[in-house]
Amino acid sequence: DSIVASHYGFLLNTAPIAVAIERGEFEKRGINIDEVISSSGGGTSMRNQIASGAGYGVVGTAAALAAYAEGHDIKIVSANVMTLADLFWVSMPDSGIKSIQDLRGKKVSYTKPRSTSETVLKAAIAAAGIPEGEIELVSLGKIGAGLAALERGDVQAALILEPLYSGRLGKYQIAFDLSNLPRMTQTVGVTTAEFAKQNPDKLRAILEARRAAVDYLYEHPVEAAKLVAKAYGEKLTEEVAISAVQRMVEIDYWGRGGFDMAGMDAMLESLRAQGSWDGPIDWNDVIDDSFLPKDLQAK
Amino acid sequence: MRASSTTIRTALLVSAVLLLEALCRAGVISPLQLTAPSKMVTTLIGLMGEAQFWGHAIKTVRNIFVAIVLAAVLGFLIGLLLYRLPRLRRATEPIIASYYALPFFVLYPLAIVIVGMNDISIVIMGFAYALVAMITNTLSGLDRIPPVLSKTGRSFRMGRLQTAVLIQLPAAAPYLFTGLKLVLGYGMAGVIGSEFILSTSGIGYSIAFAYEGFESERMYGLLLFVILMVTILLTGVQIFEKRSQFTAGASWNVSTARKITGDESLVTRVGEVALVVVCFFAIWQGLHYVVGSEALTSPMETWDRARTLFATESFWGHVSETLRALGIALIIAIFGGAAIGMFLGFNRRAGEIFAPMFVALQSTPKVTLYPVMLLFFGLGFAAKVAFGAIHGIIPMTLITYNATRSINPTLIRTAKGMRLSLPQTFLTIFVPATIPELVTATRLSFSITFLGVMIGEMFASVRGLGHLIMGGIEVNDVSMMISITVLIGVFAISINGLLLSLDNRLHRR
Amino acid sequence: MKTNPASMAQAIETPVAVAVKDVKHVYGGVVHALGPINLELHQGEFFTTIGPSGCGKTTLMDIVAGLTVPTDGEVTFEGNPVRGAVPEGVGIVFQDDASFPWLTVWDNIAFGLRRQGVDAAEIKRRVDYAIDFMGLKGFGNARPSQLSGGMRQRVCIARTFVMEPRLILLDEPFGALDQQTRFLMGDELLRLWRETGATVLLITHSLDEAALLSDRIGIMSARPGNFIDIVETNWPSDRDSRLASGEAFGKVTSRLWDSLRGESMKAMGESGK
Amino acid sequence: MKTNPASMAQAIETPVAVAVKDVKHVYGGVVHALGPINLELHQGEFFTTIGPSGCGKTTLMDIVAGLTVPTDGEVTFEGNPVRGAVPEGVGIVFQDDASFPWLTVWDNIAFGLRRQGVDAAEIKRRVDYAIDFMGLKGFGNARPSQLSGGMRQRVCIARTFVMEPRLILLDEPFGALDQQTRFLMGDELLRLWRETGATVLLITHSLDEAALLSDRIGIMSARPGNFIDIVETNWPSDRDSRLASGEAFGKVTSRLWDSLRGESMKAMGESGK
Ligand SMILES: Nc1ncnc2c1ncn2[C@@H]1O[C@H](COP(=O)(O)OP(=O)(O)OP(=O)(O)O)[C@@H](O)[C@H]1O
Ligand SMILES: Nc1ncnc2c1ncn2[C@@H]1O[C@H](COP(=O)(O)OP(=O)(O)OP(=O)(O)O)[C@@H](O)[C@H]1O
Ligand SMILES: [Mg+2]
Ligand SMILES: [Mg+2]
Repeated sequence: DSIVASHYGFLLNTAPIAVAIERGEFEKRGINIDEVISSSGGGTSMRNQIASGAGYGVVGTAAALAAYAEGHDIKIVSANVMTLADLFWVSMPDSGIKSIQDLRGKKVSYTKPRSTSETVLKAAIAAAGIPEGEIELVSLGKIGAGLAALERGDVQAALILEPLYSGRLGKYQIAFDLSNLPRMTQTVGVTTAEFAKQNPDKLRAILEARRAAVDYLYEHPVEAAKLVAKAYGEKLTEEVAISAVQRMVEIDYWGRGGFDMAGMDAMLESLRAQGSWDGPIDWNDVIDDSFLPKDLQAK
Repeated sequence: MRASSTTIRTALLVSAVLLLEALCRAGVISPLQLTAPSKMVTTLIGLMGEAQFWGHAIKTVRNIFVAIVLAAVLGFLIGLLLYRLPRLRRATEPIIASYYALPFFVLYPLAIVIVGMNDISIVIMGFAYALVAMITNTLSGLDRIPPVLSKTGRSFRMGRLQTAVLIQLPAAAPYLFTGLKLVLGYGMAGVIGSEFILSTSGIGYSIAFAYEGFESERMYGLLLFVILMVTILLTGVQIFEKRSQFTAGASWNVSTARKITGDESLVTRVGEVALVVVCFFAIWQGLHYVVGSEALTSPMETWDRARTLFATESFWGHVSETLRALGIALIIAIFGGAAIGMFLGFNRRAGEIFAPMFVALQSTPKVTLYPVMLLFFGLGFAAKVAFGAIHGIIPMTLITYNATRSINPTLIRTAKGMRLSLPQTFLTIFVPATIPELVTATRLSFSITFLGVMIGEMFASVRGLGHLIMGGIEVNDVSMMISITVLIGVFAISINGLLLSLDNRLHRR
Repeated sequence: MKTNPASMAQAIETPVAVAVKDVKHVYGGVVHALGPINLELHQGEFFTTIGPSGCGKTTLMDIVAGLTVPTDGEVTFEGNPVRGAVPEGVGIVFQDDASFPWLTVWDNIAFGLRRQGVDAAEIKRRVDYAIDFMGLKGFGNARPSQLSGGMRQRVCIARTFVMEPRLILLDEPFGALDQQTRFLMGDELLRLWRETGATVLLITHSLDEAALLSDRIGIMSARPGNFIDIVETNWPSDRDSRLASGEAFGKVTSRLWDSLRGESMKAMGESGK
Repeated sequence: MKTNPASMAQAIETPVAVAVKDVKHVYGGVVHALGPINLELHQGEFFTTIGPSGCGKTTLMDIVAGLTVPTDGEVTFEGNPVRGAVPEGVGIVFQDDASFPWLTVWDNIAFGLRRQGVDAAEIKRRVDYAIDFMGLKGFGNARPSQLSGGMRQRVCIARTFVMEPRLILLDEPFGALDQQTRFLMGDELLRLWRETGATVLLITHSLDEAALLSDRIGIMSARPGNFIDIVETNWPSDRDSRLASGEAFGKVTSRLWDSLRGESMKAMGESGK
């Protein structure tokens, strides 16, 4: 079987998958994961899941909703990251920019129009009471391009996330984070309706395994970080992994799978504000929490 | 009377489109994957009503235009310079030859830092992609100018500049036009591809956006727009070419000997290569000082990263995955291309009908094929092999086709005179006679196939070097991106160097 | 060594090798290139065709060889009709360099024999002899690119002669050579012809060459080609290029020149209009 | 029309146009291609060089033209040294097709005049005249690819002659043509030469052509080239190809042939070893 996991091997949103594999959680439950299909996130991950026929995929909430809207027969079966606390903007250490208010009249980068980064950046600015237009928003495509522009002085704050930040400790200072926003469900787990029908037990086992891995991450962050570094191999050093995982544990980054409907609504709301979604939604048709461990299902 | 090849070609294309339409309408192909052609047209018409669309389109067209004009002009001038300085040319030849194997998308952050965050960086990507096609074609054009024309220029007491403008330029024109067509294809691929992967505006971005946002109809409408744009631009160049009448005279059809610079001693050759290597590192270090580590890590930093990277076992897993995909794609591209090319060359009629299609494919930005590839090959290994093979098979086919067509007809008559059977003629005449060109084709096809595999891996893959680079771009692990790029570069240049020396040896005989 | 018919009188007594009957050729339904033409070549005869450029000489040769099927008329070789395939026993040397650049001189010469399945010892014997005979000794392992144009043409001639053809067709075989070398090559050709006793049909542009080598010379008109004159030389069969200093030679060339001058004028005038 | 010196005696009285003094050329420090050689061409003289392939004829011509700087020795044209640049007043026709495929016949012929800044009316007059004279009427708007090899060569000759050069260098100008057409082109060349009174240095492989056209014929040895014989013809200046039927012509060719035979044998033997 295979699993689609956006940014697997690069970012920490799919760290539970790595821990689960390393600790044999899948095998324990009779599932043989021979491939974790990573990708650059967004709609690509969702597309990849549909194209590969993988049973379970970890993708951005917005992408899952877009695929659903287009008519693809998918179900959201778990909530994976329910906080925005891993996203923050940094400035150069000597710039004196330490809050969102310091950015009035300055330039801030985000990745792509209609991406999560744009959505939340706008929401954060609005929540800080800064009128639209006072901060110039620049879309630079990739996080790396934003950081490069920051160093060059073309923007005064740029988006960063973990473990990139841990890998660059001391290089930048945090300009602002998103703690003034409500919790939103960033990342969800999806499956195709077909797979859900044919292999409900497998799906249950996968979700259980993931849950066990999340528990382990919270209980033994250092050991778990080492496992993540091992699974990500050449892409993540142990040192950085430990620092990053510890931060993530602090911000209660990984969800165990259960849904936070307020977080889903908040995400949908911001998508509406951005123009990526219109009309109502029938969550019951999109979400199926029946494959989650019993204690995580909605009553 | 038999129908003309153009008629047949058109009929074939039309029926292919109609077949597609029928399959879509009948539901054999799901609308979630491929949109019916008629729907593409209506979507595109709808799109054309949006102001936003034209904002993107104009931006892209302008970027393409600037990129190809710059690439054409500078490519010509650099080609001229290298022609005049044969030692520089020889030292840089392997680099130029393997240029197209390098995934230079990794240099995008570098471009941003150097020129700032604007369209110029996109233009630079298109320019960088197209430039070398112009350089190589300028060189082949200049190489093939009969020396007697330059002598004629001197006999009219013309200066260097006059000779360059009034004789060398028009005499090389047929090749320059070939170069221009390639520049067009590569320039578009570079601009649209960069927009697709990296940018935040333009048609390429719109396609990526629609792709990610699951707006299939919109995406196919935009793809149709790109195809129309390619067709219009290509036709434009072709009309210009016909008008200008810069076509070679009958006397030039005889292929002139390749210009091979004399055999210098091994010491000078090594010296030249060393000089190029030193320059390379000097420029690298210099750029690093200017732009900083987030855009370009220094050679030392990169080396440190490379050492740890190369020490991990899983890294070599990626390497072997890429090599395996490359190997299979190369086998398909080389043998498939050679077989198709020979068949088309052998069968005049089929050649007349299908060869122009390959020429057109050559200049289509293959990124546009990606969604279609996904449809046919799914995700992962098969898709990237297919992507590599599709890139490589086109030049292989075209060069083999031309080589087969230009086999000395006397040799074929000789075969008939010796009462050889068709298979005998094929094995004892056609194959050996085209081998030097087949090696050239293999060399070019190697680079392009490699690039195809890399791009395939960057889009959708689980493993492989392209996948690592893509991840590197995502999290800005510059030192890793650069280490892998350098590794790929060294590999591509070595293979190319080998093929090049084989190529030169075969062409010398 | 066989003696060749030295005069037309003798020639008539020997059997007919090639008969061209009312042959006419029109390319693509438009370009009337040749004929209708009639010609008989006798066994062991050395016949040369001259004529202005584009008059149809190569077309005629291709038809005799079976490489081109004529629009009208018929060709027979040793009594059997020739149509669309080169008959066994016919060897051709083309005007253009037809050596295979990817083979050594030795392999080039052995090429045809190998395709015919001649056994290795016999191939070796014949090829070694041909290399010797054609002055290519020491070049067996060389490739054509290492040879001069004249030597390459000798390779092609050798390649044809080792097959021991009974009819040899040569289309401007010395076109690439300078005139002096042509004369010397002509001597070698005569030597070969005497040794093998083959029938030869030679095409050339050079009046001197035609006059020197042939038993009979057919002069063709401008397109559509047809014989306007056939000149007999009555040379002895053991002739060579020293003939050129003699008086008889001057007479033959004068006659050829007179016959051709008018035709050439016509052809020039046509292309100059 | 100017009368040309018909004999060597006369030639000596006319001034020297080209002087080649102890010229020697070695390519790349290795291939000794030519000389040391000495030669004087008199104004209005028609001088032809023949010699085996590769003997250095083209090298000599390139040196006289100023296209190649000799390793040793000196060349003067009208008393001024020639070094590394083509002097004004020298016109060259190359052996290879040198027509510009991207220009029409008319523009090809006008090319040199335009570079010299001759005024438009004069260009038109001269080019139209040349087109007429060279039998290219009606082809002014054609491109070289639409012409036969012979016509293309006529374009190149016209392009050189419209410049009214005082010294004309021709390297195998008729190499691409058949022998009959060569004779006719030779007649045209003689006509042009008579009209312009230019000095001509012609290179050819054809003994007949050399014998027919020239006041003097220099026969070169095999490489490194040097004159082994210089033959005077004493032809009248209003000669044409009808000369070829005469007896005197035979004598000249015989002498040329004898001189060359030995050299050719040498060259052949060399390449045949
Ligand atoms: N495949 C063809 N299609 C149409 N016309 C042709 C073809 N081949 C030859 N011709 C024409 O037929 C005529 C005779 O051609 P051919 O090659 O037999 O002449 P030739 O006497 O051999 O000339 P040359 O002395 O130049 O070799 C020429 O006018 C030529 O242009
Ligand atoms: N650029 C060069 N480098 C080295 N050798 C050369 C070069 N050009 C000519 N040669 C050699 O110099 C000799 C004389 O050459 P050249 O071209 O002058 O001969 P040619 O008499 O004109 O011959 P042909 O009759 O075949 O035209 C030849 O042996 C040739 O191989
Ligand atoms: Mg012919
Ligand atoms: Mg020469």
